[in-house]
Order: sequence, then C-alpha cells, then structure tokens
Amino acid sequence: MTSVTIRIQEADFDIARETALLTQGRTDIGAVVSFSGICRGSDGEGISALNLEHYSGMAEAEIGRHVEEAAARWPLFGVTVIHRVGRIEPGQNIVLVLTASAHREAAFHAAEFLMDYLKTSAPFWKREETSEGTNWVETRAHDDAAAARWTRS
Amino acid sequence: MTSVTIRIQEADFDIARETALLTQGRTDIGAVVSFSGICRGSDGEGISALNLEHYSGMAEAEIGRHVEEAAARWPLFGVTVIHRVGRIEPGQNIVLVLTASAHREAAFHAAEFLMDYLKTSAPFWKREETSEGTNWVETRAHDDAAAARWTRS
Amino acid sequence: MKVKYFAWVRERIGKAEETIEPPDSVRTVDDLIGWLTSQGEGYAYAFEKPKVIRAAIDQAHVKQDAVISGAREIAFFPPMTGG
Amino acid sequence: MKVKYFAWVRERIGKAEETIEPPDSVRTVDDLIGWLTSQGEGYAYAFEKPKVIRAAIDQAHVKQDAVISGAREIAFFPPMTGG
Repeated sequence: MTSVTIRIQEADFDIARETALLTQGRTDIGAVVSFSGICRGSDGEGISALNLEHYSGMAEAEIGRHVEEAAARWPLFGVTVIHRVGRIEPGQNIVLVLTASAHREAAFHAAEFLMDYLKTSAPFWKREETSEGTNWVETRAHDDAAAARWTRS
Repeated sequence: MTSVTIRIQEADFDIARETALLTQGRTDIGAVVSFSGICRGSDGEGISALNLEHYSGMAEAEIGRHVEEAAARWPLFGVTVIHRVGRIEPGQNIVLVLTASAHREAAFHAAEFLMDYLKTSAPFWKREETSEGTNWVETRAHDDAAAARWTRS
Repeated sequence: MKVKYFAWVRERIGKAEETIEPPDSVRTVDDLIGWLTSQGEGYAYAFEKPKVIRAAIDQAHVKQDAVISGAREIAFFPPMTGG
Repeated sequence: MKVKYFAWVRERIGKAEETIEPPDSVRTVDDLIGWLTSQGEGYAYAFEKPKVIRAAIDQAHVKQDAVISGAREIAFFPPMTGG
C-alpha cells in the first residue's frame, strides 16, 4: 500500500510538514527524496512572475495515474505531489514531489519519473510576465526526451 | 561557484532550514533535490538503534572531494551534505544530501552520485543494536555496483 | 458536447468553454478541429497549426484520430509546461 | 608513524590508535598488515582476512600495494557503511 497525497493549490507548501506527514510513526522508511521546482528569474531578460493555469479535474487525474504507475514500478511507501497554480514570483516554489521507500534507488527513480511526466503530460501551462509583456512558455524538447526514457519498449 | 556545506554532527538536521540557507535571496535556482536517509527498524528482527562511527578529518575530506567532483560534472549552485554520528534510533535521520541547480537533471544526478559514494566510500561505519546484542552492518554488494556506474571508463 | 480550451488556445478563441453540436460527419478529434476552424477567426487562429494542439476526451489525453462519439467533455490545449 | 583503527578492526585490536615503528623491510600497506598481524592475537584476528581490510594514508583511500614511506597517519578499517 502506497500512501498517496495529490494537491493542486495556490498556497505555498512546507517540505518539512509534508515529509513529517509521510514518515511520522513509521520505521520502515529508509529513504525520502524530495524535488522542489522553483520559479527562476534569470532567463535572459528577467521575468517578474509566472502565471500557472491548469485543467482542473484532469490535472489531479493525470497526476494520480502517474503516481499509480510509479507505485507499480517501484516499492514505495508514500508519494506526495503538490503543484501550485496562480501567480508565482521568482524564488517561490512551483511544485513538490516527495517519495518514500525502504531504499534510495526506488525513491530517486520514482521522483525523477514523476517530475519528467509532470513536465510533459500533466495539464498545466505557464505564462511569463516580463517587462515587455506576457508570453506562454514553450515546451523544452529536452523534457520530451526525458519523459520518453521511461516508456517501456 | 558552488556553495558547499559539509557537516558531521550528532544533532539532527532540519531540511527546511538547510534548504532555506541554500536558496534564500537567489532567483537562479530552479530545482532543489533532497535525499534523507532514515534509520529503519524493520529488517527481520527489529533493531533498537544504530551506532555510527566515523574517521574524523578523513570523512569531511572524502565528502569534500566527492562534492568537488559533483560540482565539476554538473552545473550546481549549491550542495549540502550532513551526516550524523552517534546513536540513532529507528525513524530518525542519518544523512541529508541537498543539491540545487537551474534544472532538475543536474540536481537529481548529483544527489544520486553523492549518495552512492557516501554509501561506499565515506569512512562511516554502522553498528546495529538488537535484542540479541550488537553487530556491524555489512556492505550491500548492490551499493558497490551503484557507485561503480559513476566511474568514467 | 462540452468543449474546453486552455492557455493560448483559450485566449485566441476568447472563451474557456462552450457547448457545441457539430454535425454527424464530425467523427474524430481531427474532424472536430477542422469544423471548429470554420467557426470564426479566433478558432482559425487557435487551430492554425493543428499538429501542435493537444486534445483530451473526458479528461484523458487522446490522439487526434480518436473517435469523439459518446464524449461528455473534449478539451484542446497547447503542449503542457507544468512541473 | 601513527596508526588508527576503526569499527571492528578497532574492537579486535582493542585500541583506536597507536604509534608504531615497523622495521625498514615494511615498505607497503600490505607489508604493514603482515607485520601488524605478528604483533599479537588481537591484530591477527583483526587482519585474519586481509583482503577485506581497507586502508588510508594521510586520510585518503589507498590500495594495499601503496608505499607507506613518508606517511604521517595510516588507518585500517572494514568496508564503509555510511549514508
């Protein structure tokens, strides 16, 4: 049984709190990996904020399917995915993935797998605010390649 | 320039505080990966505690060399490694590796690389306390294989 | 049938969702994109490069040859940029 | 020359460190293990499987064929189990 938490929210998250929720009272977890995605401000001309839009309902479902797939691939005790939406300024958190397992390999692989899929498959869109106006962020070809490496052949 | 923190201590660590130290006031960091290694209690007969011994001086130097190698391999803004020593009970933290980069790939790879080397190359030794007495933990062959994959051929 | 639009598809069309009744000849997502393209300038702009557009039927990703009959909700959006 | 012992090597020898003066014929880490093995029961027990033992000279890992001349500090220990 993998304990699963998925939330899409405007509010920031607290890694320490989420880690405690995942691990407290258990002594079977040997490894916790966390990934925090943070809004950067320094790509060429500085951006003043990101605006994150999502497809409510589908986003939760899509993340849920990928968490289920991760739990089927690796022996996980717990997974937490929190994705923020709304206006996010440079230096602020965007996304958190937490994975807990007995050993580090499963926790690392599952966190990378989930991040690669969130980048390419979860229905979220980023619009940048810059001093010149706003524009929609384009997909990095690199992200598609990263997600493709998990596809079973 | 990679900002580096290496500490060996008996006290617990606080991931939120260490993450804040690594990231605050910067807007170039897009990805922070943390690995927490936790004392497990459920391997066959339960263990009641681990006692961690280290080679003071060499441990810091050895971790420092591997952090330098990670910083040479991947574009990292910051790395924090904290390894606890002394008596640690099931459910308590043993080790923290934090890596910060512009993108997730570097942060994930560097954290995995550092953990694989800490497991096989940093001079720490674990002794388990069980209801039957104490015994020294043996190396997992798997850990040697994990470390070997980073060796340049 | 409810249709939803996201990100710049939404902006170009000028609405987030609507209810449509395409003719029976519109069988696939592909057909629906073609039909919507004929519904006005905003639609034509949104779907000007149809290969770029992603689609979902009832909140699951589908390819453009997917059949739409029975769908309650179809969504169109650009490639995702979450995470 | 200072020698340090860790984990079960330390326990078997019964001390954490000592200063030794091996004869000139002791040139490598290997030679030193052989010489230490002859220094008493605890040493013989600690080094009974010499291939398992890891060594460091001046706080850096070395192989057992490493030359010890000039070393300030040599350490012997079992395979590491940190992390």
